[in-house]
Amino acid sequence: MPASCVQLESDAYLVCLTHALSTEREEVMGLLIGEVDVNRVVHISAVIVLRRSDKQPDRVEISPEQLSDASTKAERLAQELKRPMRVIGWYHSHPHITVWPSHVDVRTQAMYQMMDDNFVGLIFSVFNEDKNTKQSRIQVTCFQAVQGGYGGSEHERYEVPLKITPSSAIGWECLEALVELPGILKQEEEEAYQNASVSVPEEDLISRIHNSAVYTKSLCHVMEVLSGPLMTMLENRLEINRIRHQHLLRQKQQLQKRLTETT
Amino acid sequence: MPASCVQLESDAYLVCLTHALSTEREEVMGLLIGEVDVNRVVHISAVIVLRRSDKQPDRVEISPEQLSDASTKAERLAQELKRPMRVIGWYHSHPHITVWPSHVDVRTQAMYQMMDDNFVGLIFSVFNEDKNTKQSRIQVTCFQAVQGGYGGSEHERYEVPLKITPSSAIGWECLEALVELPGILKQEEEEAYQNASVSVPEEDLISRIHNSAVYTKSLCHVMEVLSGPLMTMLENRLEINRIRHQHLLRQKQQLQKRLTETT
Amino acid sequence: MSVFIDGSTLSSLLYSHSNSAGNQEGLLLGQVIDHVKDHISDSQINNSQVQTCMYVSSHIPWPNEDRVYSRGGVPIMEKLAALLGDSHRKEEVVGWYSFRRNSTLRMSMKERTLHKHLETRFCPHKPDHFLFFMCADTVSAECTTHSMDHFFVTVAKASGGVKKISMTVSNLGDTLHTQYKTLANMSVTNSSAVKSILRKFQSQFVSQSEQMAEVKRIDDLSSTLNNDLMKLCKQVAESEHKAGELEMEVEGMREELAKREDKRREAERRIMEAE
Amino acid sequence: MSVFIDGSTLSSLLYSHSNSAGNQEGLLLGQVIDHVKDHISDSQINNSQVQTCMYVSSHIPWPNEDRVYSRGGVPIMEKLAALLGDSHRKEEVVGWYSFRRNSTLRMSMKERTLHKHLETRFCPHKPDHFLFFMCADTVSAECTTHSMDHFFVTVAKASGGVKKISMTVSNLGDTLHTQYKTLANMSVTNSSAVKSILRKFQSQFVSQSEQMAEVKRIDDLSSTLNNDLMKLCKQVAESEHKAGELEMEVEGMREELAKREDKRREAERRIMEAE
Ligand SMILES: [Zn+2]
Repeated sequence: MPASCVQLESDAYLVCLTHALSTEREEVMGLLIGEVDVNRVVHISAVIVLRRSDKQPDRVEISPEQLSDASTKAERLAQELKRPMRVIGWYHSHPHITVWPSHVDVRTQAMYQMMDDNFVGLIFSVFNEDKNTKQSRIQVTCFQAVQGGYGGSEHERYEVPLKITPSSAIGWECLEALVELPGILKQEEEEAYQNASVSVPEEDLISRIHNSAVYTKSLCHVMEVLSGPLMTMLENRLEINRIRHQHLLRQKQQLQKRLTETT
Repeated sequence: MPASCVQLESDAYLVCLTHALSTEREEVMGLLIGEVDVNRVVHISAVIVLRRSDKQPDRVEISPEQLSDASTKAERLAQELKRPMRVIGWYHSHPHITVWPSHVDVRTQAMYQMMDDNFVGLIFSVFNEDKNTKQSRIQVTCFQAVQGGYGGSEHERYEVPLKITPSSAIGWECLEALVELPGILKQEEEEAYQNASVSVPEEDLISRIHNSAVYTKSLCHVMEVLSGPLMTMLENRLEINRIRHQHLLRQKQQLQKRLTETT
Repeated sequence: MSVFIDGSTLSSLLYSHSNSAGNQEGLLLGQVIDHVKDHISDSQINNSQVQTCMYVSSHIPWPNEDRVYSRGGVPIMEKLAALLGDSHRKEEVVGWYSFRRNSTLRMSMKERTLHKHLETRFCPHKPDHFLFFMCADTVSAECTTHSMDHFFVTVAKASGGVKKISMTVSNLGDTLHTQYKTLANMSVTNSSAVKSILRKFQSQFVSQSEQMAEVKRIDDLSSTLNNDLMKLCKQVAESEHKAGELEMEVEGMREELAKREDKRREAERRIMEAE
Repeated sequence: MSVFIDGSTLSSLLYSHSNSAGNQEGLLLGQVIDHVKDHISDSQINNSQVQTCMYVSSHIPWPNEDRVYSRGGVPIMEKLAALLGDSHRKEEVVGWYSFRRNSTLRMSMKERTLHKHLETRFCPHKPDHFLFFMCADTVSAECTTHSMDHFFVTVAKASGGVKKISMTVSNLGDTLHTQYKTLANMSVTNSSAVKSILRKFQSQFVSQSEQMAEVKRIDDLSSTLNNDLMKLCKQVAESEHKAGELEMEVEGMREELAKREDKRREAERRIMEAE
């Protein structure tokens, strides 16, 4: 039985979208953490950003290790929140292309559904600007896979209703996932640097300096494009909350007054 | 009156070719130093490698400053060698394209001939590999410009006979020109780095580190692709000369013996 | 003229809208930089061009319950000042934004009026440089796909003509690690002179633990930045929690008042019936 | 299998030919590296591929006046050993070369014989890895254009089949300086926390003279290398001059001997006539 509906909390949406907008040259991906209620409504409240283990720009695939790590994280979260949390879906980006899942995406989705028939897929279509109208479009769609019509072997896309639900605060798990992004990219760069350096002889100082310059440039890029803006975004979030708190206090006082009057 | 023939000394050919093979992505250029004899034979014996003042991959142009500096160098060389040396031509490369001069090349040549009607042009066609036959071709052609037929305003190419003449040694001026190549590229990189850094605020450490990494990477590249191989080439040249000297000494002894016998 | 915005700034802006029930409006903060691009033309004439770059780095949402402008689109300056007043920001107000749901992407008369007033207040010397970011959120028939269509515009002071501005979302681009050297450098290992020089310079570039010194330095800077991000993250989580709790408290008080109002009305109705 | 050669190495090789009157032959020195490329296929099966790279870094020309092989193409090993004997080189013999003028680019029977013998001597364990570099120098009808056509081949031990090998000339590629940052980093100048961190790290990256420390270090390394190039250049100039003078001296002695021979023949002729 497929999921009847997906409710994506807005702070989880924020994490997915920030990740999707982090690069226009590659598809990025992650896992979705949440619960399923008795009506088969999937509630997504947290995100696990995944590293790209095998860098092929147009392919996304979750390794068994990544799935296992994510399950461990979900279990920890379940204990913390005293709620039955689990890995309930995946998301990935489609930079410069349509929001609709490819055949590979549907096949991948079908595979995950074998383990869990409530498992859902989200696709974020980003970096789509119409050069003529200068109008940009960001889309998100929710899908599952079903058996092809007339008993066909090929799987087909099944669209799932999606609702992005407001929340009163950005949760800790989502904030943590956001600031983990630069760290993930740093790890990827470290691995690439170390893999390359293994085959460079110690005496070849020029190649070692070259590789350290490539590494330095990449980390500067991550700091400039991701760490810095995230810092600014969080500082702005503090400011927004300060204004909001001030505003809410004023409202509380007014409401308090009126409550006193009506007693 | 155009030049009747050009004699390019083989060590000058070595410098031009080394410069032409230094990059397949841009046209490089330089000036030719030499003499003209009474029969209008142009003898080229030295080369001045030029910096690319304005980086446009498919355009080569000598600035007035570069021409002036080159004339000064030619005068110095004339005094050292006690011979009437002057700037007598220019060369440039055609990576991945035909050896024949373009319309722009012919026009440029025509302009130089207004100053000196013995001024000649050399073009080195490099980086031409036939992917099917895996056969490579390096060509050099010599040309001047003449007025178009029937009094036309457009200039036409005039091909000049070219002879690459052996010499008993690689001259100091040519060796010096070779080892100046990495220095020229270093200067270009320094200028690019300084121009970029002027507009980066002091407080923006990340961009400053980024730019220094770009500079570092570029200098490593020059050291790896040019300085290192030139070092190896010169060390090999010492070895070749050692073998040659040893061999010549043996010949001298044999000849000495025979001369003694015939006295 | 171009608009530049970081991916995380844009997603934060779009989240702000997704997280509110109705429409959303607010101010855009950032910087305007005029870049002089020297263009050497074919005729070697120095033809300077000024390129204006609008960097949007933050936003401040307007409270839904307490409007900052009149019904006709005239802003209430003291309310706007209050939003900005306590801020220790280095950023300027470079524009404003409006999110709507299932609505057209056209500027209304009220929005034009509001834009003109805001522009006069925040960008008097360069009226054509004040931005308006318009975004419409539409949902497909079966609610399976959500679309956010958006663009930046400026309004010409004289003609009132609306002009769309090109937008670039700064991002990482290529992260495929193709620039690393993986092979030994033959020209280095062949030349004894080169090897000798490199041995001399080893200690300047390589630390005692055989790690490249610059890699260690950039790692430290990057780690410090990421650690500070984590600290800031905790502060934000606290402030989110505090504001969230206060919001729920206020919501509870509203409900209490509503209940009392209902009871009062019910009581009045009974009295009316009794009379 | 691929051949890699630096631009300066290739031009030195071609110069060697241009500088000799007749045909030119010699040995190629360098290194053979087998790179194991792990290729993860779509079926996730680890399919290791070995890619052989032949680096040509130097050459040793054979003296024209003193052949190092017999008329039938059999090398004289002691002469080859003498060419290599005193060398303190790290490089191996990876092949040999042959330049010809206005001639076909086909391997002669003698060249095949010579190749087989050289291969057996220098590359016994990997016969298919021994290179032959063939280059033909042709001149156009009016002598206005010179062409150097060239390629690398190997010869299969079993079949004797000649196989052409792809050749890459290492070079600088793109030097257009497009990677430098020329604009201020907005996310840095906007965040007070980021600015604070950067101020702390300033001294680790920037020297007291306000120059970037790593730039200073790489400048020093590069300058030292270029200075050593200049020193080596002077040594080579001296050795070129010494060898050049000796060559002219030897040439003078040959001419003297030739003159004496002519005189002797003339004298003999007169005597014959007189008798
Ligand atoms: Zn996809």
